Amino acid sequence: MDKEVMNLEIIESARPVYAVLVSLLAVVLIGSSGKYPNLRELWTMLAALLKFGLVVSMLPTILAGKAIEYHVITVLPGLDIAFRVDSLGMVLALTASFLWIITSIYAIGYMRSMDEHAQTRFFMCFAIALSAAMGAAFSANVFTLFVFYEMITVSTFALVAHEETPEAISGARRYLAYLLGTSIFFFLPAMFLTYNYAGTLDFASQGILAGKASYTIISIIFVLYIAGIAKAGMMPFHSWLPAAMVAPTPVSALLHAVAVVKVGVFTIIRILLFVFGVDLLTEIGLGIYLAYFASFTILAASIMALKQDNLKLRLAYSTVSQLSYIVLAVALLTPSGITSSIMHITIHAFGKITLFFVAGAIYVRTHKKKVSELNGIGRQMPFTMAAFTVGAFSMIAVPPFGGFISKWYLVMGTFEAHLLPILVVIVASTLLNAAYFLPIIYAAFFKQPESGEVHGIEEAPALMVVPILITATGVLILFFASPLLLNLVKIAVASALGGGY
Amino acid sequence: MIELLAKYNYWIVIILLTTGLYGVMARKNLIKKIIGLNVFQTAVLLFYVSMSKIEGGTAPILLNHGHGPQPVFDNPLPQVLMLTAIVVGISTTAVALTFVTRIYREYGTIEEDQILELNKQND
Amino acid sequence: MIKHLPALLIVIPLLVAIITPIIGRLHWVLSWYAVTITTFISFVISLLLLQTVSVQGRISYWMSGWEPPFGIEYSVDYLNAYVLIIVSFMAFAGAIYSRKNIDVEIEDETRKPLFYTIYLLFVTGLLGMVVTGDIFNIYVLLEIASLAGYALIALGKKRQALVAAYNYLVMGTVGATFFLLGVGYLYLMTGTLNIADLAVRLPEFYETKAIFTAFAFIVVGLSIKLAIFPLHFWLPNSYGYAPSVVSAVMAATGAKVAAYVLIRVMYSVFTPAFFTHTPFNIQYIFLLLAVAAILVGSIMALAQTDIKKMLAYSSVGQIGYIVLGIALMNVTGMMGSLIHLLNHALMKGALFFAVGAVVYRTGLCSIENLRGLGKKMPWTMAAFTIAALSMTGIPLTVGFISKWYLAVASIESGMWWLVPIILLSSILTAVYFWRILDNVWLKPAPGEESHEHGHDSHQKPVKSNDAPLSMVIPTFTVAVLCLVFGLFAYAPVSIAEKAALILLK
Amino acid sequence: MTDLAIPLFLVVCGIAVLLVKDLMSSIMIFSVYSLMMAIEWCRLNAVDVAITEAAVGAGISTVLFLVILGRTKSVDEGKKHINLPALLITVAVAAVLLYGTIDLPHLRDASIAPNTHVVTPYYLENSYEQTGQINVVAAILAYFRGFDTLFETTVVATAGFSLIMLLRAGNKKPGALDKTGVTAIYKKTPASIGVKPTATFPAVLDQDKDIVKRTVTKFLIPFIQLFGLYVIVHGELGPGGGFQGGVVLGVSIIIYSLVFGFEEAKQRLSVRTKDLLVSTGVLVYGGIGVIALFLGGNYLQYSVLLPDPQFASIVGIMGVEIGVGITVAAVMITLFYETVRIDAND
Repeated sequence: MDKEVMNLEIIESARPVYAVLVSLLAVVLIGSSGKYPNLRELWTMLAALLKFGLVVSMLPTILAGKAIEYHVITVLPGLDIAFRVDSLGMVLALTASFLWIITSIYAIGYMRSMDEHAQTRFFMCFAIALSAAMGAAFSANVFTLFVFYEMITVSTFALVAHEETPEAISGARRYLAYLLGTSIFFFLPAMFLTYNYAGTLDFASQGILAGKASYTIISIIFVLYIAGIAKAGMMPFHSWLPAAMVAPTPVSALLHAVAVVKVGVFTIIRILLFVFGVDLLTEIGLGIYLAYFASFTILAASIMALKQDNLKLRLAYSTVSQLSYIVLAVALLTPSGITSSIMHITIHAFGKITLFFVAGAIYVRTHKKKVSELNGIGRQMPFTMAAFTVGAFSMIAVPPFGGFISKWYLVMGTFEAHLLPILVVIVASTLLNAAYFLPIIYAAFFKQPESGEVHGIEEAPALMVVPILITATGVLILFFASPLLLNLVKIAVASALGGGY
Repeated sequence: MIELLAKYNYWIVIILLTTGLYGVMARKNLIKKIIGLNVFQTAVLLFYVSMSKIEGGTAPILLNHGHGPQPVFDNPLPQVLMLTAIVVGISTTAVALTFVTRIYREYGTIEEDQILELNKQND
Repeated sequence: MIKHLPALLIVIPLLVAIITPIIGRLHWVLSWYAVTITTFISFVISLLLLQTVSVQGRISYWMSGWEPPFGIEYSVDYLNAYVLIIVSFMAFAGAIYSRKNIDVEIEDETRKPLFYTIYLLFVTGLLGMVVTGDIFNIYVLLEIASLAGYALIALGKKRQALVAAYNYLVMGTVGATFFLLGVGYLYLMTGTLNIADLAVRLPEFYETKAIFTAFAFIVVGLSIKLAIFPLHFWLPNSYGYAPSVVSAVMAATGAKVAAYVLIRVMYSVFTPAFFTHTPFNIQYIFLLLAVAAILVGSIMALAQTDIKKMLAYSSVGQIGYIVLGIALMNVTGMMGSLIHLLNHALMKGALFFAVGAVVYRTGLCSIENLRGLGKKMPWTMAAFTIAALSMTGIPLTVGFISKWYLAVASIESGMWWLVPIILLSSILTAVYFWRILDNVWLKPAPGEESHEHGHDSHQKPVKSNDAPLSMVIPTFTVAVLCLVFGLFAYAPVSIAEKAALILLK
Repeated sequence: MTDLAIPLFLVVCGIAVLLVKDLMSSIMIFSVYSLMMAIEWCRLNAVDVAITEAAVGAGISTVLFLVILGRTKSVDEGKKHINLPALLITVAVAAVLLYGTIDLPHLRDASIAPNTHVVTPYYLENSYEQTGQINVVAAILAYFRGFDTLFETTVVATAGFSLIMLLRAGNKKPGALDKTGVTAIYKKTPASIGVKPTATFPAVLDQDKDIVKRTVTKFLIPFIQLFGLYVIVHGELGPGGGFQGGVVLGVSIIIYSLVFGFEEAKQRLSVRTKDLLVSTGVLVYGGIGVIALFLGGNYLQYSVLLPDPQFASIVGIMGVEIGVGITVAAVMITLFYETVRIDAND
């Protein structure tokens, strides 16, 4: 399908390139001012603000129904590095770049409180990862997307291994083996086959594979893609995510709740909608299989989350399960399903980052990692735990928190797709969500601390608490101001469905 | 039979070549291998030189400074090529024997089996 | 003088090589200067040749002024110019690199000028093989490069180097003699030695058994030089025990030139039409050998504990890729092969350079000993990492480009079964490099295990003690080129495409 | 009858060489083999090749083999059981060769391609006109395919350089080897598998005290050298040339040092000078080519050297033959000097 069909006005602009480059430039500056921590952090903050500003500056154009394109270089005929900003990419870019600002503040507080080593390397890799996330969001074709996808893996690898303890290193090993391994052995061949059959790798609104290959071949490509995008955390390639929890909490928060995993599901959405196309997938019926597959991950991961005593691990399994919501939603291939899927990228990001921030704050203040140790912590850290409650409720999808919106659309999607078994899955998993979050909240506020230690209010440093409150507020705003986000998402859905929505 | 005789030198070349090749591969003494290599190479030289000969031809040296009628000459080009090949051959042999000397100095033997044995002990 | 470039390309290094031992008597460093400058000049000439070819097409230079086929012709088209650039550039990088490297690998001062002489003779031979248009001249130049190569390998510090050099000499001479024998058959049937003339006169004899025999011997002879599986036995020990700079330059240039000659013979002396006349399907034999080489090379590389030997076995596998592209007999495949000539030269060059730097600092090259080197030699190890990633075929590195083309070509030829094999070998490559990278970056240096892990050990960071700049710069440059040509692949690809089109016209 | 007998004898020698257990006998048989080969080539009218083979195969290689043998040991200890893989490969090679020979043209046939295709007739017609040579072999060698010969000389020089590099211990102190662990290993290991280093070959180091030998040698050497020079420059007229002449010149020095001892020979021709000569020969050859370049010709195009192209060619060819001769002689001497030097160092 041609771009003309999308009825989008195309604007040539290098702004997406700047949005990617700004943090790469910051990498150089951060690296060269390693001896002056304040200057170094200034660069991070400046880059984060500038990046967000650049992304926002493109928002009006996108909301006006236009797209921004920029061609950087042709590596080989048919393999280009090119950018194309559309509403779907915009959702991810806005979320990631905004949360980078917040996380940067938090990270400064966290790293300094913990007196971490190699902070310069930490902030450098962080900036690279963000660049790559922007690049992925704005990719105009599978190849560019793949390149940035790999770039994220490699740059975050160093962050996961940050502590350099044997545990961190073995976690990092598994991280790399899963992410790099699957992408090379499945994603890359899938891309190769796509190129071979479709003759192009450019995303197009109704996909590029329709009519180009037999159903068998398309199914094979489909399976390769799904297996290759391990960042989406689908079972059986999910275990890198819990393993990555050895990283410092800001990493877990931004990367393993937002940038890395969201790029994973974003890639799946991109590929499903713009490489295969809704019609083709519906025709072959591949969406349903994926939906059931994702359902399994949702339930299994929720059950595993129940068993975790380590707070970050519990959050990690929760993430695995929530990511599959996004995959499930898009796999329904209905307007509401896709809406839910895209919205959940942002909504889950805010919720989950809040939860991770809280986990980090607790660790900084009390050095406690386990759920079973959190009795009465709500009295010691009331603001923090209030924010935790907000995040948890959003996960469970209780109104008036953001999570309700996306789950609402998901439920509508299942009706549209006439898949009632999926509805059962959603209900069951909501109950499971409640089962692993509510006890924490209950214990934090209503149980007595062990061994009768009594604390006054002892919050984490302000540099950490403020970001927590901001993101928690964000969760609320996303509920009340959901139409704003919805406007953007609708454009994406429209382009995916060929304007029929 | 005529066919066989007309290609007599080819058969000789083949026999020498294969003999040399077998020697190179099968003999374990480093010097013996080089001798085999020489036999192998000279077989190819013989092949070339054999093709330079023409029935009734004479050595390619012009009469009367190239003026007037000339006899049938043998083909000089293969001979030239083989001059080069011989020189290359002796150079190779010299370098090979240098290696053998050094190997003997380092290992105290020029039997391939023993050298392999020694290498194994080292590793 | 532009007219004489093809001659100057060979004559300058030849004469400088001959003078080198004389000027080296004053001080050995002078010979280093001579060789470095000369290889650079050769590199410049190669670039000029490419430029000239792009302006006026194929260049033909008549040695001694005799018109071909009477005299020896030197001819340059896109293919020659492309290979020349690879060879001369890697020789130049190797020359810079060698200055410090041979301090530890060839300690003896009096040997150094001769090392440079022979190094330059080696390069001369290779350049000559690429640029000559006369098949017998190829044989003579092949022997120069080979003899020089044997001597260079024998310089290795361990005594196994001598045995390796000896075995290589024996196999190499058998190979060269096979080549000579094949040329004899060709000459006997056609009466000419000029490649262009042969190409004209051969087709009428395609049906004959003699020509098939000629082809068989030439190809087998070259396969020995190229170390195509199963004729690769000489290679692992030779690369493994030679001085590092020699391994690097040989892996980066020697095998490439052998591959070039194979391509020339198969597609310029013979033509694709010949392969329909052969008694059995040569293409399948090549493909099977290529696949076997790719797999066996990768698997054997996995089994090695010595990093140089591991790289050597990896070369066996990579040569398989080159052969694979040649054997596919379509333009895309040929492009894949030609691009891989450049790419493998860069990758393997960088890897061997990096290993040489490690040997320079630590004196050891077992994989075990690489532990914790990431901190001690960050630049060297960064270069190694880039090249290693490239070997596995990550996008934006050169390794990706060649594998991509080979995969596309396999599908084009209807040989889809080759794609999983390429993929499988990528997996194996990733595994055997992972072992090293894991040691380099993630494991503590030997002797530091006793320290407490985590924060304490970071208070006193390991002092970085990288190799000298004259080694790090070439290493890193070559590694960065792996990235540059991975991103700006268009330049080599367009040359390779033109060359491939000429070959398969 | 010799048509059949000599080749047959070659085969017998070739096989015997590899079967004989005693290396000395093997080398001697090989020497005979080379001589027979030379005779066969002479019979085939390839006189230049025959002379070279006689000088190289029967002469230089035999001496070289013997010297090396003296420095190592003289019995092939390997067991003579049949090596099956080697046999299979050999049979395969033989099969391909036989297959290829089926439709090869008959030998001695004037109508085969090498004789009829333009190349060889061109040489025969133009040899004198263009190059002033009546020996067509010399014309092709030094001029038509002069570039090959330049590299042929380079191959010889490469071998010479390699020898010097690998054999000359240089100023390395004896202890230095031990530090690298190389010599130390050598000293330990041979005994462990029951190998005893045999005695080396000291004879060449000392002067021969026999007055007759000394006088005869002193008298003969100028003649040998003169003959060598003659062979070098005579190539234009008849068989011979730089290579063969160079070998003769080299041999004269070798004989000298065999009789008068290495030390005295070194005083006549120092090692440094000889090293220089290895380079000089190639330089002369390559230099003539460069001069041709500057005079507006192609590389090695001798006809531009002087106003009269034919005479210029004769001069050019003579020049390059001298170059070849110098390098070859120097390398021959190198072979001898360097192998002797190791003995001195041992």
